Amino acid sequence: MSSRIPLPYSPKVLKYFKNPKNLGPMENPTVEAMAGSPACGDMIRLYLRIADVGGEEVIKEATFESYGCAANIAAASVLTELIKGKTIKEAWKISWKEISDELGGLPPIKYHCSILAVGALKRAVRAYYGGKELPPWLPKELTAEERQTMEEEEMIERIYGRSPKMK
Amino acid sequence: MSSRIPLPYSPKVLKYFKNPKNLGPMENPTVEAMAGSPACGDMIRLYLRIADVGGEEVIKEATFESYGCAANIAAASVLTELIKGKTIKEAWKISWKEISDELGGLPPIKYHCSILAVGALKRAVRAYYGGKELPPWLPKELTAEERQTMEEEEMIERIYGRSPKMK
Amino acid sequence: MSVEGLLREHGQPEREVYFDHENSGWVPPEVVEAMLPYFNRKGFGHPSITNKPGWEAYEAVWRVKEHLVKELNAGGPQNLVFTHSGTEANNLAVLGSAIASGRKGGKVIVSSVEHLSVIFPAEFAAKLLGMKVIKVPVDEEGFVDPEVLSAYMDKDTVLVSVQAVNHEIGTIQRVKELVKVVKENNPEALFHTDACDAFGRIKLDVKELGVDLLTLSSHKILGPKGVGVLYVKEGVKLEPVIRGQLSTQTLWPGVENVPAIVGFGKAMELAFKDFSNQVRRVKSLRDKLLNGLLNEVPETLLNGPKGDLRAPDNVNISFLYVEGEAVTVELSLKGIYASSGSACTSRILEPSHVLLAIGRKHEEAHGSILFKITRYHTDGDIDYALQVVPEAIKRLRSISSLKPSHPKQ
Amino acid sequence: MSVEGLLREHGQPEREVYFDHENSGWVPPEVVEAMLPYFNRKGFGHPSITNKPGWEAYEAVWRVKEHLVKELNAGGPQNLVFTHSGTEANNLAVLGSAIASGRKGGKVIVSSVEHLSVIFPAEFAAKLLGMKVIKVPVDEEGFVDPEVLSAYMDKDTVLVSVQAVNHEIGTIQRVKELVKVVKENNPEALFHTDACDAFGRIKLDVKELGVDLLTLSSHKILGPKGVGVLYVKEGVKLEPVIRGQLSTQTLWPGVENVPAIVGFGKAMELAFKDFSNQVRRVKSLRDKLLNGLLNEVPETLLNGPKGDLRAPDNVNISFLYVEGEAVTVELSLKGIYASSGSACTSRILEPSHVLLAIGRKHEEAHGSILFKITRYHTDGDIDYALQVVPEAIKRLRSISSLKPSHPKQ
Ligand SMILES: Cc1ncc(COP(=O)(O)O)c(C=O)c1O
Ligand SMILES: Cc1ncc(COP(=O)(O)O)c(C=O)c1O
Ligand code: FES
Ligand code: FES
Repeated sequence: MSSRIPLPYSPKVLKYFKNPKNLGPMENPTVEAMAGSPACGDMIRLYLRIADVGGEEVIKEATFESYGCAANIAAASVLTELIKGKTIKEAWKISWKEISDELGGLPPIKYHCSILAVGALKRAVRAYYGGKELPPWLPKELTAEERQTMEEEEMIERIYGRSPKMK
Repeated sequence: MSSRIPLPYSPKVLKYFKNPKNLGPMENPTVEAMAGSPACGDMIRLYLRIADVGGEEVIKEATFESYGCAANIAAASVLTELIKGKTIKEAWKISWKEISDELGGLPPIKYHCSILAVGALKRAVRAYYGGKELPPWLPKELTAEERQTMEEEEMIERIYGRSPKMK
Repeated sequence: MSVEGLLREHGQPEREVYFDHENSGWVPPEVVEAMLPYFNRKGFGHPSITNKPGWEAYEAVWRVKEHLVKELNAGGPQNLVFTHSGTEANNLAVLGSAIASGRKGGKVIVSSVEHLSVIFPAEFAAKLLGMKVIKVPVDEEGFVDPEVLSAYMDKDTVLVSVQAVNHEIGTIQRVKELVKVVKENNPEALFHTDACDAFGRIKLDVKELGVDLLTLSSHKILGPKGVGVLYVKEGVKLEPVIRGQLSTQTLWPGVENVPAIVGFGKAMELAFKDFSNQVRRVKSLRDKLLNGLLNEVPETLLNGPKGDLRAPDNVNISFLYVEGEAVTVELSLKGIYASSGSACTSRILEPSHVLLAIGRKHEEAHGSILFKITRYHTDGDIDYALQVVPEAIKRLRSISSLKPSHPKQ
Repeated sequence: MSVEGLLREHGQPEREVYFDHENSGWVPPEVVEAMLPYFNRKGFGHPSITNKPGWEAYEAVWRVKEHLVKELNAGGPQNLVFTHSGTEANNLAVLGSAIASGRKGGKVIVSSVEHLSVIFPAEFAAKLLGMKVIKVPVDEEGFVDPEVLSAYMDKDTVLVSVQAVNHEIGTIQRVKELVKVVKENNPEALFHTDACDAFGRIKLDVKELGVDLLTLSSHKILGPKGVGVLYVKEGVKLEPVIRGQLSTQTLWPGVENVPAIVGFGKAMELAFKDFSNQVRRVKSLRDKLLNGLLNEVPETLLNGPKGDLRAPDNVNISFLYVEGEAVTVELSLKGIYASSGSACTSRILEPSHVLLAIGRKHEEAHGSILFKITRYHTDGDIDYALQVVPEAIKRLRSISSLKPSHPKQ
């Protein structure tokens, strides 16, 4: 095996891993998005149900599926909890670092597991506005999380000559 | 310290070291000789009392002093025991290997401790015949033990620029 | 970062079965018992010092070497070197022979499924000494083909290193044949075999195999950590790779770890007591676990060969659609301790090079789980694993974004 | 060759006092007690594997590093590397920094009284990398003069290694001053200090000393064999000298020897409990033995400095006209265990390079005996030594062919 990483997870990672919230696919989501961390072949899928509440677009429900490590599952659980009830605009501001902090601080090599979750959220939000006019708070350029998510996806294309899908 | 040698001595080395035979200087020996192992600065001194017994030159007494390791002390003890009562001619034939074997087999790096003892004996014998006509069994050329003894003495002269005597 | 809180959150599983002896493991009480006197009752001296505690230490080290000589048919104790780990013994073999060869443009050939403590020193030799490193491919079960190896051999080859048993997928290489091929091509080339995972599992006779160098590791046979062994055939020239004050050995400096060496000796004694029956029992537990998992869990792949060409203690299965680190954590919560070759467990976020070498795709390596069976495992342990593992895979598949049933896949 | 018969011939002395902790030694029961659970009750996993026994192992290693950080003021656990011996840590420091420097014509400066695990790697770096090695002379008490060191410094100097305390003659170097001189001459040059014989004897604060690299060894503080430590200052670049699979560390591959590391932690705790009183007691026993021997035995020489510049645990005396190996054997028969720097104890049949470096003549080194005092020694132990040693010297002088009284000398 390649050299191991020591993983001094905080107790919270284990807590969320044991009992992840908002699990599973959603029937008729408003929007869904996938992000793959090609560096390790992990994938996360995010489903959002968005509703207009007094003129504001609010995330009423959020669920996820993860094909990733314990930290990735915990990060997705934390993310979906955090965004539920938030407006899209508020949800957009959540950074991978907030997720990591909420998890008691991920080991550096596991940052990307949190980045992946946030990347999926940003994609979902962009998908939501797909075709519509972008709100002023939504930058045209990709955010750091989105760029890293894409970079990782591209990396695996280069390394393995294919996308991180099942054969 | 320089790197150590493991010294798996046989029990006999320890036995002779504890109770060396024929110890100490001799009053008015017939002959005496010294050999120094310059490689480690060790010295051995051998004293012989030789008497004519029915036309044969017999070693009546042999004693030694040693400034060497446990193996050297044991070797000298064994050598002096071996030669006592022997004719000079018989004594001449004793090899360092016989001494080593009698000691249960010395570790290779300690061979020279036995060689030194035999070297001293050969010198004593030559000294005994000094000026006299050499008996036919006594070769003019130096034996292996004598050469090695001399080589070691020369080596320390080269290394330390002096003979292995006290300042 | 302390993981005290993590351990608290983890809690104490009701039943525990340790299957991770590949990476590290517990030591039988008899082994600890054998070590104890050497900490402070006898033999705590330096084996090269001429005093009683030193001679006792010398005697203890010597006895274990004599015992090893018998088990390996190694000629004599002078042909054995103690290091502090299998990793160190492999470094001594690979780097030590590369340096001793004195060759600038030499070639080192290793199989592509070697342990990293063989591959990396070979690459280090390349860097330090300008050598060339060749990684010989293996087939889909992990075997090196003698003809393929032969094709890489030439007069520049300084060393060939092919392990006796693969540590991850249990492939038992045909070392004797490989040695023959190497020596036919170039009698000067040395042959090293890393036998860390072979010792105590299959018979090893260095004379019969014809190897020049052979590595063992104490903790791989349930001995204490802190002892590796390199067998060096008489006449084979090695240079030490680290330097310092020698004790009874000339190829690895420093004082011998006597209590650990004594413990290794005891572990060896236990490993070879009633050897063939032990191995038969372990093999039957292996097959029970292996077949049980393949039957009970859908969508799995066995990694490595089946039957007698597989190490008796090795079970390595890829559970598709789940990630291995998550599986090890899930299993740990239920007291089943195993490891994974998933990319998520690796520093470079790449899956096990062994699994890639046998042609496993990235996503097939992702859910690989390795179990090592020991003679201490019981039928009940395997039953427990056969209950816990399928449940764990089920739960994680229910979380997974990738599954055969997935509507969007 | 087995030495069972030798041990039988030796017999069991009625009283035993062990003074050879320089070379190897016994471990206090509390230390063994602390190790025991880690063999098979907890933390026997691999500290980089995500399962409970692995996390327990991680936790154990982490705690000892945190403890070490406090004792050394080392900044953080990430600045500490565990190896399996002080020898290995010294190799990592010297070879590792030489390789990392990437310099072909670089220079490594060591003192001429360094342990061989510093000198030999420096010479190995010279051989492998074309570096130059300078051995700085010392004065007759073993001190490196900062001005002399300064004269050797230049822009090519990659590394300077001067130990904190000499292992044979107890000289406490002025490391802080030496670091200052080195850094003034060449701020890029790294400073390594081998503190194996300083730790637990004098206060060590890496920040205050200003060193970049510092070596420790577990068995030198009555911990188990099998653990060395290298402190690596933040930002200092080293290359690993042996290669393989990493665990929690990146500079020494292989699984951590967790029970031994835990034992080392316990030994450290004991060593620093009531530190100044312990040291004061040891120092008074040292002076009792040292002065006692110098007074009782005629024709002796003290090797190394006196008083506060000497390590509190070190007694090294040359007994003229006798050979040291014979003395250690004679003492052993009476249950006094010590070692010698005599040529007869060395593989190359040359006396201790340390004794030669301080200007001892061959025949002065020949009868040198080293005693190390620990906090477990009692006044009675010293009294016993003061009775046995003079007798032993007397008997061996009576055998010696070289003595002041000798008629022919
Ligand atoms: C095949 C093989 N070689 C070498 C090693 C390294 O042995 P150690 O852990 O004693 O360094 C291992 C252990 O993981 C192994 O499985
Ligand atoms: C000063 C010094 N450095 C290094 C070492 C080597 O330490 P170890 O015995 O742990 O390899 C020693 C031990 O003899 C020593 O005294
Ligand atoms: S998802 Fe692969 S490391 Fe977390
Ligand atoms: S006399 Fe020096 S080694 Fe024997």
